[in-house]
Amino acid sequence: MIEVRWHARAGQGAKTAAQLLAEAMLRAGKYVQAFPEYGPERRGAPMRAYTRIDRQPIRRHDSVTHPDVVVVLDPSLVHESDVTDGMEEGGLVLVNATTVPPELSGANVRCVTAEASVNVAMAGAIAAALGEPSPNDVADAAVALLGKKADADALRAAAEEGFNA
Amino acid sequence: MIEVRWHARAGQGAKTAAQLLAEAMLRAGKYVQAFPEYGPERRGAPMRAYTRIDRQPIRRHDSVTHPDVVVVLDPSLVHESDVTDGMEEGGLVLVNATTVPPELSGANVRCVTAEASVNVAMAGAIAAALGEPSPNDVADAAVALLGKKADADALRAAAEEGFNA
Amino acid sequence: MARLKRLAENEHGVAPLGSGHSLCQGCGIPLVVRTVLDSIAGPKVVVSATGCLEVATTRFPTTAWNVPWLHVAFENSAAVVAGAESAYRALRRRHAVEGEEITFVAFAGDGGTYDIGLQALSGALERGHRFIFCCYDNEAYMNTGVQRSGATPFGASTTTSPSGKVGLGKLQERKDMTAIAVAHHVPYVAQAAAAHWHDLARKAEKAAAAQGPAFLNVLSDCPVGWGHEPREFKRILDAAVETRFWPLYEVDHGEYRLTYEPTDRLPVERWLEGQKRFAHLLRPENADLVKHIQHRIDDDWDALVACCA
Amino acid sequence: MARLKRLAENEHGVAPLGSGHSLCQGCGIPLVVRTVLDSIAGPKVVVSATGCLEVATTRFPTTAWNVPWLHVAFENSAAVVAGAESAYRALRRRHAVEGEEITFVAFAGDGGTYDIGLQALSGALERGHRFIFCCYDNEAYMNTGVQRSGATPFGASTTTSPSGKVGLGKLQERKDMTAIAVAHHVPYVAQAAAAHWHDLARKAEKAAAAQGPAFLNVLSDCPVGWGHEPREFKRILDAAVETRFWPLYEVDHGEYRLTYEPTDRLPVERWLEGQKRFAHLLRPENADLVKHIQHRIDDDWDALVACCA
Amino acid sequence: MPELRAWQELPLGGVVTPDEDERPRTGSYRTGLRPEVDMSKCVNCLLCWVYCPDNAARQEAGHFTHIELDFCKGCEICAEVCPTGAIQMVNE
Amino acid sequence: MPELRAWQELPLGGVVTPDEDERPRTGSYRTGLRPEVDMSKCVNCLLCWVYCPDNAARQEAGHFTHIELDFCKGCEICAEVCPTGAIQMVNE
Amino acid sequence: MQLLTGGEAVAHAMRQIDPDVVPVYPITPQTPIIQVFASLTADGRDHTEIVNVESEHSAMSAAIGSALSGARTMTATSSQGLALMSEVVYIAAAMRAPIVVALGNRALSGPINIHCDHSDSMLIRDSGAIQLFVENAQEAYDVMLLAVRLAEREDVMLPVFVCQDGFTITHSAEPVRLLSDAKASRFVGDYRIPHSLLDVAHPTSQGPFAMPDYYFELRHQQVAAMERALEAIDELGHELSRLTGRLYTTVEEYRLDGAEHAIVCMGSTAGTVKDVVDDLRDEGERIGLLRVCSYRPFPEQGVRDALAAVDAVIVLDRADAPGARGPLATEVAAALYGSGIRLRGHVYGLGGRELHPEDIRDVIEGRCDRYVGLRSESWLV
Amino acid sequence: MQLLTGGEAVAHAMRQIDPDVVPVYPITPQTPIIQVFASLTADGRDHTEIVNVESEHSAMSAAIGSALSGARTMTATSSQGLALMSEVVYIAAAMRAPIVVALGNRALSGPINIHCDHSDSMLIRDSGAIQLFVENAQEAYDVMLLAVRLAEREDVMLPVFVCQDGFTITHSAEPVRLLSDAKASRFVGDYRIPHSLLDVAHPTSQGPFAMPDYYFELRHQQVAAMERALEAIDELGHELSRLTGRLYTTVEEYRLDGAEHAIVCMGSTAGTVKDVVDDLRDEGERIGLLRVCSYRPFPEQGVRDALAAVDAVIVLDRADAPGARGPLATEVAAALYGSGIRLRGHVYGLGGRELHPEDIRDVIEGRCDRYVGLRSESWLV
Ligand SMILES: Cc1ncc(C[n+]2csc(CCOP(=O)(O)OP(=O)(O)O)c2C)c(N)n1
Ligand SMILES: Cc1ncc(C[n+]2csc(CCOP(=O)(O)OP(=O)(O)O)c2C)c(N)n1
Ligand code: SF4
Ligand code: SF4
Ligand code: SF4
Ligand code: SF4
Ligand code: SF4
Ligand code: SF4
Ligand SMILES: [Mg+2]
Ligand SMILES: [Mg+2]
Repeated sequence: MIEVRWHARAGQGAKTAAQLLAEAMLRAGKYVQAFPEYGPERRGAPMRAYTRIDRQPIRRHDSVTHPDVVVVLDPSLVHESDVTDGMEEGGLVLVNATTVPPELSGANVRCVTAEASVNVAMAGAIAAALGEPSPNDVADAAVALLGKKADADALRAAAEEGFNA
Repeated sequence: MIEVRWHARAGQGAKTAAQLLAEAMLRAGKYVQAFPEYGPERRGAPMRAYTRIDRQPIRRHDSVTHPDVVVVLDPSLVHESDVTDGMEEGGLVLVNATTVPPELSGANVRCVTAEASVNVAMAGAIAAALGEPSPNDVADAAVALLGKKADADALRAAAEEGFNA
Repeated sequence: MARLKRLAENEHGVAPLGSGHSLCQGCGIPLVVRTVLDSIAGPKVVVSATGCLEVATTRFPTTAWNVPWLHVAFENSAAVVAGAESAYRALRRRHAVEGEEITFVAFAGDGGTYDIGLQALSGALERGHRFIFCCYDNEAYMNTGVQRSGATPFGASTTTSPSGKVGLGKLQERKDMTAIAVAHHVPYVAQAAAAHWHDLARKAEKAAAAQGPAFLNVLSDCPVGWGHEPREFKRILDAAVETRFWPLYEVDHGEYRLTYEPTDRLPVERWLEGQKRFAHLLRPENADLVKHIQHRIDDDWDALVACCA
Repeated sequence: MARLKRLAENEHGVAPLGSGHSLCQGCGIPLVVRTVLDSIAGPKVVVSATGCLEVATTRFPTTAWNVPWLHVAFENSAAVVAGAESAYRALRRRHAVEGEEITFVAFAGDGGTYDIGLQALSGALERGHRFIFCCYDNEAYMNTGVQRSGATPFGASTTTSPSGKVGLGKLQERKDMTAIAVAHHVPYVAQAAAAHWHDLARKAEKAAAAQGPAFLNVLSDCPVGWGHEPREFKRILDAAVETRFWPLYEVDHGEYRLTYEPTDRLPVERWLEGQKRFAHLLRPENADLVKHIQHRIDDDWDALVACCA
Repeated sequence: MPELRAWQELPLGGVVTPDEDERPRTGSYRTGLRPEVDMSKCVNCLLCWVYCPDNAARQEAGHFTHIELDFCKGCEICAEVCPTGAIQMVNE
Repeated sequence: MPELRAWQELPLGGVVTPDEDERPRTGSYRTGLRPEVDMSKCVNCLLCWVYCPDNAARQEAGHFTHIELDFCKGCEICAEVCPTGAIQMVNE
Repeated sequence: MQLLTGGEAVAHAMRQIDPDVVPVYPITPQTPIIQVFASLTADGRDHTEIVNVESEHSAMSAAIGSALSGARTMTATSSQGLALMSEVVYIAAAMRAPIVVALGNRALSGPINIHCDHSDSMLIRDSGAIQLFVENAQEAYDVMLLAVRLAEREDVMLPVFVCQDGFTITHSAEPVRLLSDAKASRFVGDYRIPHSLLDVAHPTSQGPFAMPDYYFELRHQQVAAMERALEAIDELGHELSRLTGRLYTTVEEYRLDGAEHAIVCMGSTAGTVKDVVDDLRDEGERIGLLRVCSYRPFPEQGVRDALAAVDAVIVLDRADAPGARGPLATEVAAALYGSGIRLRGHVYGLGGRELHPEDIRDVIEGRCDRYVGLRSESWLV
Repeated sequence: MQLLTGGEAVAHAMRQIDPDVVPVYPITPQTPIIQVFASLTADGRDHTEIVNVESEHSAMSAAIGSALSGARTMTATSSQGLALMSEVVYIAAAMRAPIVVALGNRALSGPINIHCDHSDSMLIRDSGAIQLFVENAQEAYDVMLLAVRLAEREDVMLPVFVCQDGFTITHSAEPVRLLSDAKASRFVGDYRIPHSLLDVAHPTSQGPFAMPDYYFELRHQQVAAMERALEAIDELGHELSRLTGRLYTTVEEYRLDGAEHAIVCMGSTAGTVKDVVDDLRDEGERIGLLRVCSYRPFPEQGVRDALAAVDAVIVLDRADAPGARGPLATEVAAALYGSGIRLRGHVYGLGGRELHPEDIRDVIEGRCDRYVGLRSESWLV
């Protein structure tokens, strides 16, 4: 099972990103689970979301405490909270920035940066980092999930962007 | 234990009469219990009330099913319901009328009549029939219970009336 | 008496609320129920809130009702009727029910309207369900033994606002439920009195014709709670209207109209006298209270007349 | 700015609602809270209904409040404040509490006022407790994600009255809560808007001085639920007032008074535009809906002006 | 007093259907007085019918027929409202 | 993130008392822009103070003092209402 | 001794306690309590602010606002009233508002019925409120005084419901001995709470939002308070008995000495059972009664100890849970789990159905199924 | 398969069922259900009258009026909403209104909290309403369809609550397989009730007043209906499984074959427990899980049979009763009374407190007291 934890600010679309990755993985034939952490906090407040991916059906219903992958959608969060909390050595941390924040350079985790404008791109980026699912699955997932709100080509482009970020 | 069942119409003061008798017996050093039967019925509807009298504290909290004494405040009720229901042979039935209604003449119970204008008098009448409590206790009870609503002398007079009815 | 014949006709041989209920001798409620329901020509479905009308008309396994009747609880009659009306609309749309248009009528006492039932009523008025909500206002919680309600008038003695060594009866003014209903800007709102069946019948007809919620606030006497002989009831309700304590008026799509104009301004004492609940007010030492009540009545009347102008 | 200085003074160095709450960026509610509470010179006790203001200001073990504050549930803030005020009167009578007179203020959203909180409010108004009930009216259930309420205006799209292929947003008119409060004949009722703090402050002062219940209905914007950038909020609330969608007025002991008269009749489009919830109304095919809204506004305005005359 | 039925015999949810025979005979509520009608004086105004709280003053096709004493509670209202004095309260 | 306390250590009924240090530092909600004040332009109208949803625009004795960035969410309202343009939104 | 109904007795207790605020809404069979109390107030016999609210939800809500503002607060209700206020009863307990409630137990709708059973009490059995059942009018009076002390003990601080059977107690006139006003008010003492909302010099925020990080711990305060209440009830019972000569404790053991069979029940039925027990004892049967007086907190250990020596227990539930067993029987089963004692549960008296001594004998002698007094069998055991 | 949250899955079930009337009031975490359903309606995807009432008390009241008028009626709520409507839930059951309710389980105030526990379900456990708990989004969908058939069976005719854990299920996106609209609506069929209020040709009086002479009997109808529901659930579960390939029954036995220890729990926690059971089985432990799916009616016999062979049972309650033991543990104790099986009850997850596999291991290995995950011991066992 791959467990992903998303760090973001309410309003940045971490919930959607977590679902997007799940949707894409589902298309890639995996079993998935995606859920955010809820509170009374409003737009701008720190929040988390989770994605689980596995070869067998996922039955557990607790939050992710030992993530294999951590995605930080807002780099400023690394000052406020230990985003690598509970990670194994060598875990993958994906930061939405151009350079690795100093707070993370120390930690013995694999830290990758990818500047992504939108959550779709971020999902693409992590798919790229994980080696699956395919750009196409991510794009299809994006259209399926957000097709109502945004134009399809734009979404596909964003997914692309993520892979090349 | 003496168990009394009162038959009357809502509004005729059977509840008060039952309490009055209890109050008087309490003054005569007895343990007592008095309670009416409640329903959605309104003024004029048939209703029942009960009085229990004993030498020891009364603990049971069910209605009276085998009365030693039955008091019928409204003679018309004998047409509608079997007022002697559950009575032992020779039980005492006190009817607020001048003559014993035909329905009762057959029944093998002791049937006494006493025409009483008000419930106070009726309590007096039954006290007279039972041989206790004293006219004074009944009068005092009436004043204690109804003193707020009616004039004391009138009440004492009514109690008297009952004894002599 | 043409209208009475029409009411009789609308019964098609069966009284909506028949005999055999256990309401008190001389209770004012059945007159309200008959006048309102008999003013409606077509089929009707009735919802009742808990209260005297409900507990005394359907003691299982018997019923005094001859029209479809539903009771769920005390505070929710407007929500229940809204549910039934919504079901009717949905089923009609699917042609699952056919036939003559059904009129939905909810009856509740003042407690089930002014107080604990107000919220459900307000919501149903806002949503615009098509139904008539008829409050039989006997100015207290009668079913439970005459406790004060929002509709109990200033000074009235009830078991929870008793007059006593220091108590002077209810110390607050009565809630102006008719005005509150008017503030909901529904198609039709009217204030009426039980003894004035002719006026009430006209209003019920209009209410039934309204394309949306209609509210009827009907003063209905309670010999037991008000403390008078049943036969007195007409005199007393007339006094309520003639003293202007209870003006008869309607607000039809926002238009105010007095439906009856008392000829001469009778003093409020005519209304207070002969009712035990007001007896203490008529004692000399409470003259100022009566004055206060009279002032309030005069001011309200003038305000109402202004709206009608 | 003399009044602003006074407001600042009344804080005695501590804001009643301080920093550190989690209300959204640019939320309109704190402005209402500050203006109302800072208009009261003496000590105050605050009750809140469940809603954005409540969930976002006191996450255990922290609080953003610097004045005594109590929350019990969603629908009962008026009952809770009535209980506190009754306790205060009882304890004063026994000299168990002394000192400067406390002012009791309840804050609730439109849901906690127009809908689920209406009954408790109506009861408290009828009983005549001395308190201020302030509704911050953002025209929907925002805390739970923008569902329609009785205060949601006709045509507004919410998550439970969504615009869609066939949906046109809310199909009912908004409940006229201010009129409903007026119908309770309480000493003071006023309608105000958050951005018009000067007007609101005056009204809050009057409310605090009233010898009985006072009701303030304050239009308070919600950038998230209305769909606009926070910085737009002044323009939008101004439009609400200038288009006469939301007249600023008061009813002081029954006397109506417009507290602000818009200079020129701006068309309602000025109010609708720039808010996502109304976007569908501005599509050409819905022009008649906008016309309907304009008519309704004009009629209501004329009726209000008539009352003020 | 009809036989009390067992739970299996009761209608679903306690639904009741109107039944003339089952109606409690509330005429027994009367406390001394009952109305008596002099039909010769009756002008068919139906006032007694509309005012009667107990649906005891009956009409058929718009014509007053009689007073159903089984249900009349003796409130005196009909006698009060009858314009011609056709209804008088008499001792039972 | 302060240490989470055990149930025995909590106040009766969960009563909370205001505590400046415990207030969540909601300034982190800002998403790119923050207000900057040119005090020389400030005329002490207090408009920013009264309008600020987060009590971040502070005053003392009726005089505007500063903006508390620890709590400013960057909503731009103060900049919008400042009559003299003393407040400008700048990139973080 | 005076002849008083349970309702009147409670009203007199309230007059002696003289609460600051009583927000209340009428409902049968609680009405006599508030009417008698109101008439005493109208005659200037106490200083209470009676708040005639517009619903029970508001009655309990106003009571919370009042109690947390430092005023001694009481209310009374029944059945639908309790159901309507149930949401806020939980909150009163969580906010530790020491409100005393006189409850006239009445069956819950539907169908609507005004008579006694315990379904209303059962509805709030998880609320965190204390529930003390009484057997008669005298005990209703005594326990009202005890309840005030219990609710306000700073190691308890919970709402306390004094539960008396509707009509059977509220409307039955029985001989009652009242304490002198002076003694009664000395016993209850003054009202004190740690943080009054009205303390403007020390502002507090009451009723905050709790996330998963704190909810469990905040709720658990009530669990601990309930544990302490268990001892507190017996302590206060003994203290009060020194004034009244009558003892109220979490459980009452009646003739359990050497008993093989025991009946377990609550409320006024216990009185009828006592008569039956006496008769059977006279007939040589070794039977006794365990009356559960404190239903919340449930005296698990007390029940276990009292019944340790019996072979078989019969629990009489005056409430039902369609699709499950009677609540009291279920809890007694949990308490006696693993004891080896035989256990039988019966449901009786719903909606005011009478329970006569003969019926109790039938139950004991195994002549009826799970539902006592039901017309025709339920086929359930 | 689609990626759907439990809330979305239920909304799709409602679209397929296409009820006539849905009176509803918003509350977290139920909101996604009604919002998604509303948006489908706004797009003209169904014919339902959505009635946006002003409170939950009115939601259930309107639902009763609607259901008894012959319209298929559904609603949805959570926590405080259920508490506020509790009074009328009892009445809906007594009036035999077959209303289906989607419940997003959430902790009851106070303190106020939006996350999951089962205290709201427990509040109505005596109401006469059926309560079916689900484990995940897929089952939430399946059981909604089953619930409609169950509620409307003329030998049942009771409200049915489909209980899904707030957030953990309502807001978690999981792969869900939906039936085709045609199959789904064929399965649920048409709505029929014996006496429609709107049948003006055959007028009925519904909701009469019942005195002690009939209340007990009228209430007992529900007890009998609950008994029948127990079989009906399994029947319908099998019928539905023929369409879905997934089986829902009153209890689910997971690896109880040859088990010495068994865990008993409800809802989404069962999934986490299954993972732990598998791990422990791999480690050689003989442990299994019994999931109580139908909480009302409570499958007493099913529980007894399923656990007959184990030595020890651990019950996990996601609700608490201050002053008593967890409701589920108490009922399991009553079910297993006299069986000789060792029994332990634990309370966990109140107000959304997490329960991780490690915690479950701690419980099994006896490393925690009655309250799992509580910060610092409660000293209660
Ligand atoms: C929630 C709830 N609270 C209280 C009651 C008790 N109750 C039943 S009827 C009634 C009074 C009804 O008064 P009103 O609505 O004026 O009708 P009336 O009795 O005057 O006919 C009360 C208090 C109840 N049934 N339900
Ligand atoms: C009895 C009950 N029903 C529903 C809810 C859920 N709820 C909490 S706040 C809220 C909406 C509040 O809306 P409003 O009063 O307008 O305040 P706002 O959120 O807009 O600030 C709702 C529906 C609740 N807490 N209690
Ligand atoms: S109490 Fe009054 S309202 Fe109720 S039935 Fe009797 S007369 Fe009618
Ligand atoms: S949702 Fe709206 S009202 Fe609520 S906090 Fe955010 S901006 Fe304010
Ligand atoms: S006396 Fe009363 S009840 Fe009898 S017929 Fe006349 S009006 Fe009807
Ligand atoms: S009121 Fe008199 S005249 Fe009129 S119908 Fe009746 S009996 Fe005849
Ligand atoms: S708004 Fe501008 S001018 Fe006014 S106080 Fe603030 S900074 Fe100074
Ligand atoms: S940007 Fe907003 S939050 Fe920050 S100081 Fe200005 S008004 Fe306050
Ligand atoms: Mg009334
Ligand atoms: Mg709002």
